[in-house]
Amino acid sequence: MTDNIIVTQQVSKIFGGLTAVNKVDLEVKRESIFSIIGPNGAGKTTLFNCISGFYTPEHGEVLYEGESLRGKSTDVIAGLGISRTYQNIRLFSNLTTIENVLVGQHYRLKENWLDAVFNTRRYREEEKSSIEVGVRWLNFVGLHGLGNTPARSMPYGAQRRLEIARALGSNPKLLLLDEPTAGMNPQETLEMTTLIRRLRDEFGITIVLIEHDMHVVMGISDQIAVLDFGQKIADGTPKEIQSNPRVIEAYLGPGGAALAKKYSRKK
Amino acid sequence: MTADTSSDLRRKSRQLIKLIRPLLGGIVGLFLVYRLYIVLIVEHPYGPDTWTRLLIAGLILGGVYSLVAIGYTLVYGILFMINFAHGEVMMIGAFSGYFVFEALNAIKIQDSNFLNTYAYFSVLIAFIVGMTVSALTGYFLEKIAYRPLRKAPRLVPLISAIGASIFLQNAVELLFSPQLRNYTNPTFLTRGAGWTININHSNVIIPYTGVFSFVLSAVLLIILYTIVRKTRLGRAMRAVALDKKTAALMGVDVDSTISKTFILSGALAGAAGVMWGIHNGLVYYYTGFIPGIKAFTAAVLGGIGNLPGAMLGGMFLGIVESMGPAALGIDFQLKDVLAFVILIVVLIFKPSGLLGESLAEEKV
Amino acid sequence: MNKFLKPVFVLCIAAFLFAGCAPAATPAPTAAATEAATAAAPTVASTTAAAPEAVCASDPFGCASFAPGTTVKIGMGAPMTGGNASYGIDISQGATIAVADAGDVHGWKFELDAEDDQGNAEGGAAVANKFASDPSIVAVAGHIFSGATAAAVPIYEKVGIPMLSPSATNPALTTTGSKVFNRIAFTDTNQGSAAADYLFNTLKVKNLALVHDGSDYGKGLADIVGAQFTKDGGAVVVEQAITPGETDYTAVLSAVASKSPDALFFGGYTAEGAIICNQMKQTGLDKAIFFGDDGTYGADFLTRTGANGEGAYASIAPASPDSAAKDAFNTAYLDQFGKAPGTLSPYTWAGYDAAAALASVVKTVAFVGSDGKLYVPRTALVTAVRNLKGYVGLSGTFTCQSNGECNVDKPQFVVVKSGAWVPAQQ
Amino acid sequence: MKKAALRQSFNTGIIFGIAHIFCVLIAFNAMLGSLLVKIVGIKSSATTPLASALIAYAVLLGLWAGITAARRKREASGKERLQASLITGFSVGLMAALLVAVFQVLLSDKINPRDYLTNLSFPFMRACLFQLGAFLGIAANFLIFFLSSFLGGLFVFIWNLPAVTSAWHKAFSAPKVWIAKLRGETGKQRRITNIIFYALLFAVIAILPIEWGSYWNYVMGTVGLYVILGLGLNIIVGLSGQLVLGYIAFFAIGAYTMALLNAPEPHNWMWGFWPALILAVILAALSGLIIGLPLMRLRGDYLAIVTLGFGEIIRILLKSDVLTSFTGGPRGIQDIHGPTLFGKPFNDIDYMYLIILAVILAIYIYNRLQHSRTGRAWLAVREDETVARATGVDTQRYKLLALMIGAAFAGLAGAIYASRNAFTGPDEHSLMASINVLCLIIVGGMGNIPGTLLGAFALKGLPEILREVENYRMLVFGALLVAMMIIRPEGLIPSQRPTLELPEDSPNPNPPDLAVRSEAKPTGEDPHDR
Repeated sequence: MTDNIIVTQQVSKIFGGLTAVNKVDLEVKRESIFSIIGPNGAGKTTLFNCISGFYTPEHGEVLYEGESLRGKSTDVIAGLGISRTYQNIRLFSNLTTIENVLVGQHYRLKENWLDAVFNTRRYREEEKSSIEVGVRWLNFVGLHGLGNTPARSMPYGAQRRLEIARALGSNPKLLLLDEPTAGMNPQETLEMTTLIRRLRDEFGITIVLIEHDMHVVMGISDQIAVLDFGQKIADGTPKEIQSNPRVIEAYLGPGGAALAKKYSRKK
Repeated sequence: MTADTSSDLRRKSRQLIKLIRPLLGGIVGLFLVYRLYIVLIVEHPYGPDTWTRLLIAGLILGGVYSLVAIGYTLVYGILFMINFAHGEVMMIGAFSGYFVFEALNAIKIQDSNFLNTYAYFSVLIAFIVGMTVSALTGYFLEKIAYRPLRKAPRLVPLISAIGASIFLQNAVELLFSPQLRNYTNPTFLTRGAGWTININHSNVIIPYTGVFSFVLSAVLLIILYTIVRKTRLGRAMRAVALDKKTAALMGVDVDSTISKTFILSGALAGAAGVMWGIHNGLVYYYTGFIPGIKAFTAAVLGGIGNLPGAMLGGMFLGIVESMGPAALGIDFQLKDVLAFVILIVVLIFKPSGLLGESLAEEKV
Repeated sequence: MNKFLKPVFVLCIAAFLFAGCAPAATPAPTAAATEAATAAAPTVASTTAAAPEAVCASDPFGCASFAPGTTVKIGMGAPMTGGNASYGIDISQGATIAVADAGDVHGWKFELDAEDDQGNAEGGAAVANKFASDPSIVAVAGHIFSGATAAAVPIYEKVGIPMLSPSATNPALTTTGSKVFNRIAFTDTNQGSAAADYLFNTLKVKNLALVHDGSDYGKGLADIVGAQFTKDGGAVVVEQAITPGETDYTAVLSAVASKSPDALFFGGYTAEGAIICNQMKQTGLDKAIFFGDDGTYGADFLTRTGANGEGAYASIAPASPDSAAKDAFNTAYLDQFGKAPGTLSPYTWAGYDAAAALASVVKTVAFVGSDGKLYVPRTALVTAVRNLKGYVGLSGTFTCQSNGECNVDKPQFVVVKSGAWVPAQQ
Repeated sequence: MKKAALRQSFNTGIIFGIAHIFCVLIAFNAMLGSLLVKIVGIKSSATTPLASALIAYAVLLGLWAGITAARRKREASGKERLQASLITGFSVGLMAALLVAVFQVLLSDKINPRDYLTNLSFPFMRACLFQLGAFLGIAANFLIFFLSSFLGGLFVFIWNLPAVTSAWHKAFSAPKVWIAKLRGETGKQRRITNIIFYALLFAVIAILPIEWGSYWNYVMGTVGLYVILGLGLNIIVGLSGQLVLGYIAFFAIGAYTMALLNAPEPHNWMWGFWPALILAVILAALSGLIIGLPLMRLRGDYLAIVTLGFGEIIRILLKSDVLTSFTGGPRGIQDIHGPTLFGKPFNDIDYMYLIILAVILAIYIYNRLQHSRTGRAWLAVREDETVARATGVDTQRYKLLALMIGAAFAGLAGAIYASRNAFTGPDEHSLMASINVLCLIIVGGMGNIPGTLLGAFALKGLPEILREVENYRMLVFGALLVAMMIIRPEGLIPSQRPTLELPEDSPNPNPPDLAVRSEAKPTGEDPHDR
């Protein structure tokens, strides 16, 4: 049992000519919050897709709890305890919020269609318990009493939170958040960051998130990796990253370092 | 049972599924090859003359299929809906052509009649009228039955199309009676007549009507292709196909583009209908149904939404239907079975048709 | 919701049992039981009760009774919509004229009730049930397609409505020992074997190609021909089936041609027959004889084939091809429906005959009761139809056998000479 | 009156005029008219339509035109409405007059168009002129349409008088309130009323088959079978979102299993009804599995066409010469022996109850599944397959399951169908049948039970009711289908998700502790466990 929950070794993903992810090594500590940052098109989401099994990388391995995920299909990987959210929200929009969370719990439950038909004890118990769990998760992400509203008819921020609740449904050990605070106002952003922290502190869920909002990233991350043109150009603690010239260059272009210094001195 | 054993089972079942697809495809493929070997090498029951005849029949059929299939593909490419009434549009075209010929045949000129004195001209008229009427049908079909359903769930327009198809069929039946009409061709297109070539001591006839319709369909397909690839309308169509909202923002009039698409596909169906009538010489209210289904199959076979795909699919289907049963030595009654089996096998290995969709929906 | 389904479930089982027992309790024979259960026709029930006539009381199916001013209905189940509509419409039109010609029975007029059965079993059974529960239907001229007929027969059996089908040729129909089903359709067995003999002996055909349209009619005929022909000593070199409704059979014909047969027997109807006859020339079958059946006979074949049709054979029932009655009918049909009979289907005359024959039989059994109503005893009618003898119609002379075959004469063969059907040399 | 509005109402008239011409050319006017006068009690002769009938039809169409024209704009003054109806009436009348004028020409020149337009016999054309001769006939046509359209306008005008509308609203809203009261406010009362409602409903269902005679037993039996089919297809299309066009193939498999096992021809294995029924269901499910396995990768319309192909393959094979010896070929299989009840064979009433039972079973299963983990997994697959897989749903497995269960439903329906008709043949199972079932579920409202019931009745019951309109029924049916889709794209009864009973929200949202999750694990062995 290593203390790294997920490790990527030299992972590369190539679309036609372009190499979206190029020999990326990551080591994510158990129960840590790990941020992946980088300019648009740096291959962050592609990396997520490689981890959660949408893509199989051309080269390299993704090790989860020390064992390779190669050849495992997406749902199995989800079953192993990796769940994720999406950059552009993808809920089951015609289902109610509670149903979304129940689908999230799918893998965890045992009941099959015959149970349902014969209304067995297992069916009744699982329905009851799963609904309880679902409601608690909804409350946890702050969607009190919205259980029976259709997902599509909810405000943007609420949909993001619902997506997280759905992801939590399967009691994940690792949670991949793709831009959780995108398009949120400062207030919502703050709530989201506290939420993420609580996830780690109260349930010991390891969190890997893609984020553009530097305040959020610097605020909550233990570890940060920076991708640029599919390559990892740096990783380390927020401090190291902030002072890493390559990163600043990647973000602000050549000669950005000086600006950054000025900026940090002001702060 | 514990979770991991069950997940083991699931992995096994998944492997099974993974394995079964190529297995099934392989079996069918092997069978086809085996039959081919038996028939062509061992028995070889048919001489070259027969093969030529079969090929000719296949090409002609394929030409018509392609034309109709293009109609499906055009509409599908833009609206992602199966225009089920397309076959009926073709049938209406065939009927208009029939009426034109009847009318011209009735006009007396000295000892002959208009149809035969100005044969080429009358054929031209027939095609113009047929294509116009079909185009109009397509236009109004879209305006009445499909446009109100732009925003509706995907299956709703399909049902509307089915309703329209039933309606059109019965309307034509009630108007013109269920009688089977036979085309009166001008003499230079007499059915059955044609160039004769002698292949191992038996005359193989290449019918004029067949050559005519084949050439015509080829020409029309080329014209259409240039329209879609080169012209402004074509660009608009492709834009709408890719993304209606954006296209509209870019100043493309989506509605009119869609209407024009329907007009185009209708016109093609009309031409196909008239050709069908001239070559096979028989039209009635049910004429459109079978070619419609076949053409739809052809469109999917080639990769629906993909113009060259539709052409290829049409040709392929036509040839399979005419030569396939002979080549595999099975009953001609089973040609449709053969066609569909091949379709299934193709789709097993290339899930989006021979040439693939040109406008695939978003994947991951 | 699902909370309530369970009690409902139980309730329904209870209902089912209760209902299941109900008919079982009544000691009456099945037919009567159904009669009672279907509550068919309060009128029937009332007449059987109220009618003074012993006949109706003794008749297990009772009588159909008609108050003055009502009409005696003859039903017809036919495909009026869908791909085979032309047959249904044509035959029912023929029957309409027949009913009009039939005049009246003791002052009651006849009426044709033609219903759409779409030619399939589902529709056939639907129409049959409709007729069965309509007390004013005394007999059914139909059904048209064998599928619909097969599904309809058992239903008429239960209520004692006699059938006389103009065109359901499926041999199996008369082998199930049905009392009500009869047909004036030309029996495949005789036609087929006769055609085979004619091909072999008279036309001196040695190698025969069989092509049929995959319908029960066409295939049945082709099989019989094939069997008889081989028994005669000829060789069936190739047997192929086509897909009906298409218009290009050159491929299959080319395959047939490669076996170079002397003649091609086609089992099927005019539409496909004409196309095949046309396309034989261009597919290397120009030397082979086209030999059709009674389904391909008719004026329409000539117009469709034109010059290609020369020398094509067909077999018909030995009717006087053009009698005065037939001419009268033809003119009547033409000016009422605007088409020459035989254009929509070859069975126009058969349709007329079926309805007319039934009407004539009804006349023999119907009687006016003391209460001024017209009574038609059903069982009597069933037996009377089965005993039909020497009825001269437009499409033949009909005498029903014990199994319900009413048209078993040897067929007569006709050939196209200079654009007209003429009797072929025997 | 504004020019645009004027043109608009004129065009409305033209459209109705075209509709009118079409109706006349297919002699729909005669049929509809004779129906109308039949209601009044005038019997019309079969051959030539009565003038009265045609007038009735004309008035109806005119009224409709006038009403449509007048109702075009929401906020329009009464005057405008009347004007609109007048103008529309004028243009419709014009078209009608032109048509009959043409008829008059044909009549006077003795030109017979029947070879092409089969309905235009001389007597018919004279009837269209109301037997009034040239001038009067044309004038009459114009006037009837003009006046009746104006009448329609007047009707709308009166309708929109504030007094009338308010009165109507009062009258209309009253029963709603009343029903609401009856259903009761609290959940408990509702439940009770529901129970009573269902009890009544099923009491009626239990009585009806004995009451309404063999014909309606048959028709409603067919409807019932199509309900089962609809539910089955709903599992596939409505829940798991796979478009399957060859669904009737599974029906065919069920029917043929029953037929082959219980008919003297061609095999004379006499298994008896119940074993055959069970085998039919199993075989259908298996065939679903077999066709499904290789095709689970296919999306939307590709699956549609492939399954369509599958359906056609089954049908053609059933009637082909190759299998004739086994399946009876094109002749189909007749004289199928049905089940017996206390030693006597089933009659139509017994079958009706059997079907009712089967329907209730189907509804029950469907309902259980719909609200279970399985059902939710299906819905997830329908909504977004990729995400569903990423949330741990084995999508291929569930798509297959849906296909199998749906196929099993079809097998059940098919077996009962074949046994009830005592006959089945290959042409029963044509493409149109599959399409009918698809229409059924979409017309009714996809993915919900009441919708399916309603749809089945609409699709199978309606044509029987439409028998009145004879040869026009398929025409009317097609038109209705289009109209229905345009008016209610979501189907007659749009389906919405159930409201689950959720435990009360605790004031301080405490996270789910592990204890709850361990409870979720089932205790003891379960035979159904995978």
